[in-house]
Amino acid sequence: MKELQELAAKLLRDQNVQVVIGYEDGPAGVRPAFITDANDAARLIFDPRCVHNLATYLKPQRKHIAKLGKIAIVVKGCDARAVAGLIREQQITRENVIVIAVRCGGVLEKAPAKAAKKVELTEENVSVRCAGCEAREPKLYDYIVGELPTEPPVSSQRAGEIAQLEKMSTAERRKFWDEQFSRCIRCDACREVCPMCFCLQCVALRAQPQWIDSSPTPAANRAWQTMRMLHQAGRCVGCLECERACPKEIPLGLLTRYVAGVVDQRFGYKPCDDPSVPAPMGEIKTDDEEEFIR
Amino acid sequence: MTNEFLSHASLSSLIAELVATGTRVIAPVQTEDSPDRLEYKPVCSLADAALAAGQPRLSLKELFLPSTEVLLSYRQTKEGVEIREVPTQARPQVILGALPCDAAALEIVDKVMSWDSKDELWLGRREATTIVSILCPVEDSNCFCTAVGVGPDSVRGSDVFLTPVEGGYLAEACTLKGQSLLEGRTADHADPEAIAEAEKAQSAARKKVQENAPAIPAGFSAWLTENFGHPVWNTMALRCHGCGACASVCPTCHCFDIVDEHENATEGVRRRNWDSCQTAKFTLHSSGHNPRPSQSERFRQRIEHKFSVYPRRFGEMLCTGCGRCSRICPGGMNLVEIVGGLISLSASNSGGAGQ
Amino acid sequence: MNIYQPHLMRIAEITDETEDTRTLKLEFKDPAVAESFKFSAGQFGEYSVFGEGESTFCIASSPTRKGYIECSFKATGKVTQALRRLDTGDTIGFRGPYGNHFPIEKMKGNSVVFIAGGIGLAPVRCAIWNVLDMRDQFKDVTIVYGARSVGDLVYKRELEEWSKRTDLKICLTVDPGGETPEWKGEVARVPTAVEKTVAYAENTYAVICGPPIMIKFTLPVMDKLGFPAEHIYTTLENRMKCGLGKCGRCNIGATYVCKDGPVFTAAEMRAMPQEY
Amino acid sequence: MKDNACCGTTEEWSPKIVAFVCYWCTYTGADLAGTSRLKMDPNVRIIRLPCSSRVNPLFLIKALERGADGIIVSGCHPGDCHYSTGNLHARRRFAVLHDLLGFMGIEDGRMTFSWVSASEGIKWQQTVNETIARVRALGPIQTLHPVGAQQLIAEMGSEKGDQAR
Repeated sequence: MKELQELAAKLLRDQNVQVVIGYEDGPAGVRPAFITDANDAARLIFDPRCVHNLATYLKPQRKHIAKLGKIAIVVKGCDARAVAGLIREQQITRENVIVIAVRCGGVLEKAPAKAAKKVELTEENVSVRCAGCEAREPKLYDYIVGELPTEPPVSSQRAGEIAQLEKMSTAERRKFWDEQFSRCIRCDACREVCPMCFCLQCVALRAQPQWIDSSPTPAANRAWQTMRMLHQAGRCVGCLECERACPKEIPLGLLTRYVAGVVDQRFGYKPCDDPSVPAPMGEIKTDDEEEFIR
Repeated sequence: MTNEFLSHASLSSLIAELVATGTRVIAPVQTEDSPDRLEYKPVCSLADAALAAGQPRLSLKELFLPSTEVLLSYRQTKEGVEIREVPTQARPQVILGALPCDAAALEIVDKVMSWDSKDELWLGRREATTIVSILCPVEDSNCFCTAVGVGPDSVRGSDVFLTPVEGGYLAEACTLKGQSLLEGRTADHADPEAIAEAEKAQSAARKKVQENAPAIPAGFSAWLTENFGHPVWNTMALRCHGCGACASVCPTCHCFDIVDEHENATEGVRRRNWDSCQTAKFTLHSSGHNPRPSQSERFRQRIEHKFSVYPRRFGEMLCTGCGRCSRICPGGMNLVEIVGGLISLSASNSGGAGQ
Repeated sequence: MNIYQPHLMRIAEITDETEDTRTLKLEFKDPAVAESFKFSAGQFGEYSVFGEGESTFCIASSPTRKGYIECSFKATGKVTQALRRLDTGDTIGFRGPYGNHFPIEKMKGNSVVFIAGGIGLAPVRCAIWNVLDMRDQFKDVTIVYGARSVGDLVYKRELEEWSKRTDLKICLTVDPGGETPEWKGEVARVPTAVEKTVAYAENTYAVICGPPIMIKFTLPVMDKLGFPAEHIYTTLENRMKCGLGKCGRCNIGATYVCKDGPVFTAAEMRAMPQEY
Repeated sequence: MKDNACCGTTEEWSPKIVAFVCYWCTYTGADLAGTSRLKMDPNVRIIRLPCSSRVNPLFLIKALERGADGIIVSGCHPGDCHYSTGNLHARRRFAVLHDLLGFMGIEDGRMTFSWVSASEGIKWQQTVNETIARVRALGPIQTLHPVGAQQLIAEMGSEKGDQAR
């Protein structure tokens, strides 16, 4: 922690960057911090409560942050993948951002509602994304801080969810998703918090032609979520920000995790923090599996 | 109004009779997946309701301003267009166990829905609804209802206000609607012990919220108006994602969009949907110009609307201090902190800098 | 009838003003509505193409001309492009009139200067005809109208008609480079033309509409000419949905363009936050 | 698509299938099937596109949303694409779409992805007839759209209308 704070202070003092985006203790739990003054660097923290993917703040839409100047950003492994994704898709340039990686021992599934200071990761509260994480020590960084903590426990709560859904009949799955999507109010929070939803004009906002109705009707909700998942195939880094932000608690993580599985299994691509690895949906192979083609 | 005693049994039979006669009864209920999470939902009996068990995740807004509703339907014919209007009369309903902040919100939004021209869709539903509120157990440190002139024991917007006491509730009929709901259900006079118990609970709840935030000073709205150009707006919203989740869960955010949707080549509907000032498209002109181009301006709009624009026009703040926005915010924005910060800024430079 | 319910109107006539600007003459389908419909110069309405949505623009015809209304629009968005696809005899929806209006009553007995740029002539035209139809109740009338090029001038027939009238002074201008060999008007930007044409006289009112940039540079000229800010009227537009002060998107600070506007004095504009 | 609303019973119902096909191979193949007078059920509406990679997944989502009971996407065989690799790009996209739609509860039988070359009139005939048979067996798709505006308004204010959106 001290190492991180000192590094941030130094970067700001030397004017290498104008803002360090990290985590701090807020009035109700951990939250993103924007440190612009070296004297405030002591506010920075990193622990398992730091669930947020800060890479979202690097999206081109975040004009009010870009205005501050050059950014240094604190990333866990999963966030580093999002930074790599933004570089890969030419949304940001590598030189324009200072990446401060932290070695990560896993994070919570949900930020605790009450301002608990210390948490132990358990099978019940650990994020499902941490299971088998290969990026606990990110490779994309300008600076890396911290000791590598022990491996986190594996989520017992959510690990089997996808298999469970796959076991259902198609009609049951249809019913399951119809129920989930019936709650959607199309507030688009899922898109806005997603680091990889960086389109300057989302297809769902286009009116000519209007592919996806803007009203939260069952049909439009389903079309929107289907489309977003397709666009996220090979992009999604699995940070689960969308699920966390959803005011209606739709389990969007089930979809992102499922699609990530499909992309891995079919094209051998896992989200990674190496920007030079090409995006799978832009790639082709002559020998892709085509068992679904009749 | 006098406080009267309403026993559990009496309330229970009231609910049963209402349900039997076709009145929809809405109350906070525990969700299937977690007993800590509550939602306002239709119930069949008092036993289904979780009264004063905490704050439902979403407010009552959706019952009066649905996230999407049809305004009219149209059909293209050879002669032109036929339009059919939606009826504005609504089904009678009783909301049991509404939190005071949610009830007050309805009365506040009534003002914008009925000034100048009347929004019959909202008002029709309001008319058909009787609201039975209950003393709020106070959720957590994000609550600040007392700071905005509401309170855990506030009767604003309520037809009946309940305070749990031994064996039942102390019921206060706040309106004629409430009086007729309670007619013949209550023991005429509550005994002094029950009244003392209720008063104690009310002041304890009030004290609990007051500790979270001081009351917003009278000059705050004017300060906000004067300091529209203050540099603080540029830095305060940095962590805001512009997702609008705050507006979705807010009991008083009422902005909407009107869109047409085809159903097929000749028929379709015009709908009204929730909208949020936190999104870029909210104010985007078709020319591409956007008067609020970045999150700083959009965030300012939300705060200004709640604490300056609305008070100037309608005489009260567009906020009931429920704290839902702070709880939902994926970026950790906190309204108690934001408003507190602005208030201390206004105290330190009440001259109106930065215009 | 709920407040979001439109009246049905029939497109009686279509006039193409420029390549992308079109004027529709609209008649109420319901004779009772046609009979009772009243509005004032400067007010606006919500025009809808069923299945596409609603769009906001001012009523471009004069309240003195009964039985119909006209609107002029540029095909830029979903609704305006759909409006453009419609033909004479087709049906559209109309809600209105909404908002405040130009203070024609207050202007009576005084001189009026009308200044417009591009399609900004639409709301001004409404006021011009209103004044011209009661010409004897006003002193001098001056019109300054400019566009980027000759092709961008709207209401050409009426410009011609006004040019022939002797009871008003008119200056037509196009931006440098926008003129054609046949062009007989001025070649100058609107603020310059205003400076040349308009003279301040005691108790003169001005109505200015046009692109924000034109207004921005014309206001200092008006200052210089001696117009008090309270005598200069202009209109603002913002994205609107309801037009009734409910949907919450057209406000500039505490000012609701749909209710407090769209007509504002230059003094009012100056007092507003610069968020438009 | 208007007539979908009146397809109340299974006797009257006949599957409606939308086919998105590539201009260079499948469309020509379908043409060949036609000129060869191969017998096909008339349930397929063909939409011709320059390449299978031009098929935006939104086309398929929209078709299913608005009442198509099944969809066909077909293009040139891998290696034969007029634009060299368009169909390989399409294949990746459709692989994900196929799996995702299945995961979201759309029956596999409603989606036919195939390669039909310009000379494969018979394969087109089979593709069409097999798809129709599969969709017939599955029955009409449970559409979410249309809501039935007139009906919806009639229900507003009634109990049923509480759930109507």
